Amino acid sequence: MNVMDTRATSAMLYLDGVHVSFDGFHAINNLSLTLAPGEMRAIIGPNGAGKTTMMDIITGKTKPDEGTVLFDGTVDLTRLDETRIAELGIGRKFQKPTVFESQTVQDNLLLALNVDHSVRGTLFWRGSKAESERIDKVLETIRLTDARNRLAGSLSHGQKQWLEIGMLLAQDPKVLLVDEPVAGMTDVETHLTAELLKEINRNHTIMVVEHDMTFVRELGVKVTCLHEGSVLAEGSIDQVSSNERVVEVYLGR
Amino acid sequence: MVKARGDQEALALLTGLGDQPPLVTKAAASAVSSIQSNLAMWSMVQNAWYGLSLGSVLLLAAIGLAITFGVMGVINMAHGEMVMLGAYTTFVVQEVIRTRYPALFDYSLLIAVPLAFLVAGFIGVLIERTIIRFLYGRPLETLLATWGLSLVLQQAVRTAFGPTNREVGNPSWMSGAFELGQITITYNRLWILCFTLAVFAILLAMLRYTALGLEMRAVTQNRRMAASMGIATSRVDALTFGLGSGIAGIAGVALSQIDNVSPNLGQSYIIDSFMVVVFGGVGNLWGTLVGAFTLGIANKFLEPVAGAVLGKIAILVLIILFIQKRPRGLFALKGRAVEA
Amino acid sequence: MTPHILTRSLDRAATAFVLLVAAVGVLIPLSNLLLPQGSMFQVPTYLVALWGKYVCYAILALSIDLIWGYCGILSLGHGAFFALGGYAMGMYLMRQIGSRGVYGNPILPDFMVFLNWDKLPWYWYGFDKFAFAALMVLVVPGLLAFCFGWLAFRSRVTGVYLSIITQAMTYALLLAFFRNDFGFGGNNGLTDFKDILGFNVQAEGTRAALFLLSCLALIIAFLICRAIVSSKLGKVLIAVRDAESRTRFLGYRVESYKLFVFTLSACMAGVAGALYVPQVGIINPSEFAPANSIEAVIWVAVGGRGTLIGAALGAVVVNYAKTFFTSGPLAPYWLFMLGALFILVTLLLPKGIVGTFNSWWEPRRSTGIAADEASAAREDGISAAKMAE
Amino acid sequence: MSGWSKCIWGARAMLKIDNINLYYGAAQALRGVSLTAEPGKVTCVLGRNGVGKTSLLRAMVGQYPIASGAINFDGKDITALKPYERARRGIGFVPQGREIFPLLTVEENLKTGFGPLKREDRNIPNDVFSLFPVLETMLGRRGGDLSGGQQQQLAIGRALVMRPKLLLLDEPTEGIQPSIIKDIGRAISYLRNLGNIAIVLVEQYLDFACELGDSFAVMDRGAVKYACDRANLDPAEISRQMAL
Repeated sequence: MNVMDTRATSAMLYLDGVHVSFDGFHAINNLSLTLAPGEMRAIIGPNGAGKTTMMDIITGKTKPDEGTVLFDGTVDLTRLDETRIAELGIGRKFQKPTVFESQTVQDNLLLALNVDHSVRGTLFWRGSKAESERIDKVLETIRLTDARNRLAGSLSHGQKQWLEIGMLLAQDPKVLLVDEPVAGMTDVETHLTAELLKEINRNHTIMVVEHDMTFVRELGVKVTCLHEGSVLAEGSIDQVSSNERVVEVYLGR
Repeated sequence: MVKARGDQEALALLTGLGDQPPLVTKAAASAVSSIQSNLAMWSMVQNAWYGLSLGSVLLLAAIGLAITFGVMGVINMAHGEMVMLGAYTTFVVQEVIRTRYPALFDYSLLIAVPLAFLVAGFIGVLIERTIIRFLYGRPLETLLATWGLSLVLQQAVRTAFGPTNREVGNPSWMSGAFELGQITITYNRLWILCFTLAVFAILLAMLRYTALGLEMRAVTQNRRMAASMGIATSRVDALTFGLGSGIAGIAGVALSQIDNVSPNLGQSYIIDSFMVVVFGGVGNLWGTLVGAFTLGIANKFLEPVAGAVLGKIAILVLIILFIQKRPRGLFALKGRAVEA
Repeated sequence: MTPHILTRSLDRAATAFVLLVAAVGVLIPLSNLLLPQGSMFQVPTYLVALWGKYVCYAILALSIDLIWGYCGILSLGHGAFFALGGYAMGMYLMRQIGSRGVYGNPILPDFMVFLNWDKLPWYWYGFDKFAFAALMVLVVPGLLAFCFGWLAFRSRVTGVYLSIITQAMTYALLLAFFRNDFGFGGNNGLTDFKDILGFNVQAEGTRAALFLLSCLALIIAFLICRAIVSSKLGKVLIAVRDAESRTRFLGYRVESYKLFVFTLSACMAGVAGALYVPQVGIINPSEFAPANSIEAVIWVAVGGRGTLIGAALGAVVVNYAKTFFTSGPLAPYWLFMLGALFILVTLLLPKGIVGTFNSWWEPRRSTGIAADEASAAREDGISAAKMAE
Repeated sequence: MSGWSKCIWGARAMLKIDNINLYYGAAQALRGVSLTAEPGKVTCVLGRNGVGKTSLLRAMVGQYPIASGAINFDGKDITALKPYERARRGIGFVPQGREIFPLLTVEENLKTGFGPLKREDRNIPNDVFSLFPVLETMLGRRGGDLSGGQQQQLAIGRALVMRPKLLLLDEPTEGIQPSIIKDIGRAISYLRNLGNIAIVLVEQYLDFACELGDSFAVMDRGAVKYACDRANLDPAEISRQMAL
């Protein structure tokens, strides 16, 4: 077994040589990235660098033209659809908070719980104590206990972001993909979100895309900067933010 | 010698020869087979012609929809009624000419075409301003509202002109037929084919070379940015919808020459039109062209095998299956330009 | 079904609805049969049949609301499932005529004799047995819906595309059933029924029983729908309606959910059709007309999509109006009114009667202004979603 | 006449934004922002991603309705005007991400700016091609097929075709190679030096902004939190304000 293989099999997420193009435009260009189990990784990069497309590929929404995408070292994600990938344990928070607006906060979490998702299972479902305890716990974590019976559509922007993170917690996936969790949040909310993600990271692998450098700095994790569909720089926040090219294309001089 | 005639009669003659010397029988047999392959060839040509003719009718009915549905994304269930209004415009024009200026009868269609465009186009603009503009982005609601509208329009025409078929005459240059080899080509079908292609070409040129065409394309590609370039998007929407409806009106003029002019005229085309646009690929005029002729020809080649109605059913089923495979149609636009 | 589903699904409004339908189902036939003719409270037989028809339409409306209101699937071909159920029942009724037909053939229905058919086509076998026919009432529409849905939902045909192909489906069936050699009576359809289960279909008692049965079927259909929408399955359906892709990313197999409700809904429509046929005495291909299916959708829109009671109510209200206007001097204007109804409901009353009533009533009923806030915020949410890139 | 109409003229006009608030649903994107832009001057709006810079521009062009406050342009209140009416009064917009019409050719993209013009002025100003020669060589190409840098030049050229009195540029250097950034910088200073056009430049790229700007506003969390003009410009202070 060569080095490459061990790297692939020991990784939680392993992307190698991934290409995607839309109508001649290379959205992802020879992208290679590995995420170790239990790691939290911050992804930065200018708009259009391919951050969201990369998440689309990992979650099965977009199929790459070529390249390898492995989960847990063995599962080839390019062959699976969104549902199957979610079942395997990859959860995703979207850039624009996407919650079920016409249902209550509590029901949003209930839908996200990783219990029986079959038609029959949901038809004959009756709430168990364990389930409601888990929902209570998540509600507490995301500070929405008092809002549990409100419609998700009536929450503030920041609360929706948290609810979506809460849904990820309820889903309890092995890997969390979190797209711009603090966009539109106040300073205090941003800080709390960083704390929350660090807390979650204790027993989950996380990939977080964010522009807010203060937030990224606060997370204090390894940073990858994408540019034009491939990795431009990787390392600690200080290494990356002092990289010539990163400064040029992203941080600004 | 008989072989050279090569038609159905000759075939009957040869197969009916009965007891003849072996040589003659053999010659006759070879003649028969050659005539048969000849006939098969001609029947192919005939079917292809029928297919082209049907395709041109489908294209004519669908071309306006390619604008309103394909370009604007409006599900206009009243599209068929715009066609119907065009046909009734032709009827009214002919009535006026018959009673007042009988000598002009041969020009009736030339007069009816611009009038039908204006009538249907005006009603289209009216519909867009009063109903559709409140429903952008809610396709299912648009569908229901325009369906209601189609009922109203049908009933209005029924009230005004009566429920029965109205007589629309063919001008002399639209009547009759000529022979081409073994097949008969009627003038009205030929003219409709030419007319359809002309409408298609004019529409394409209009979209490509006029200022309004440019504005329409800009609005459909990026409405928000188009507004920021000073394009009055709501005016363009109304005119685009009017254009699509006007073209449906023109289609009505042509269809009045081959179909019964009744309040239900539009109903019989609406499903076919949607099928053509969806099959060809939404948002692509060339797709609509290819879709219409493909469906027309496929239909006419299926007909002899399966019968007219079963042929049509088979086509519907095939399209339903096709949409499953390629939900965006034959010539789907791809990539970021479309997703954006 | 386990009782907890039943108890969960019966809130106050639902209980009231069930009791109302039950009361109507009992009282109308009783008044028809027991009170003397001409009495003020006696319901004439023709009205029993008419209201029986409305009840069948209400079941059809429920079936459409289940998929459209709760799962966002707008079927413009649900009339096809209704008609298929009707044909299954019609075939049973034809076989019951026996040798009493015009041509007196004990096996072949009249139209087959007329077309010089010498034996019964294979697909007519078994329809002389009520149990078999009743089974087919469920199986035929269900199977068609299952196959159709399996193809469509798996390849993610959604929105208007799905609506257009469901319409094409019913249109294709319309063309097929018009054909004489298809073996279902062609243009004329199936009619001249005599008996159902040995009772004369024309008899007052039979009509009353059919009415009662229709009400019972409505109640059962309503309870099934209630059970579904108030279970966790119902929450998943609404999730699919509001954010299909998000639901997928949570690990739900969206196509299975759609397929389940679509098939169930088709079976319900089939039952509605089967009850409809003996009460109106005829089934013909025009039931497959796309216009019928679209009209049924507007019943739901008028009553309030996403509210089951609204759907049933909408069917009755619109059809009552139809009967009222088409039988009076206003008959020529009925289509104007129906058309205007389509337009005005979509433009001005998008929530329908019951939906509008609910959103007007609920804030007043619940304490505080939470619901008002919620509905305002929901609208905000929609505009924000539109604006967000 | 044609010589006159084939250049960019603009006309002196001033933009005044007064205490505007903007919400996306429940999220407040702008909190009491005020700003002015004068002809012949470049007003820079600086700040990190997501602080409301783009929302501010979109509020100016009318794409997002503001909840309160007023926008005054050329002496008139335009708060209630639709986006296309604002464009017709002379607001040219170069949006973030360029928003080129992907299926239109370069020439057609430029021509979409003809709408507000009188018939005799419907031509592409020579200045557009002298500022961005690459556009002239690519007139027949589809906008969507151009590289990012070329698209950015096209987006600016397209706005100039309208002969704007006010030019709004949203991060014109984002994701663009340095050589083209220089071209764009030259173009902006050329336009400023015409003296008639007011320019609002939204940027993250501080050096670029400092080089061109006449006045500066730093935004954070939807509000202007620091402002200065060229006379008392201190790049280090702006940088500090941006990073906080």
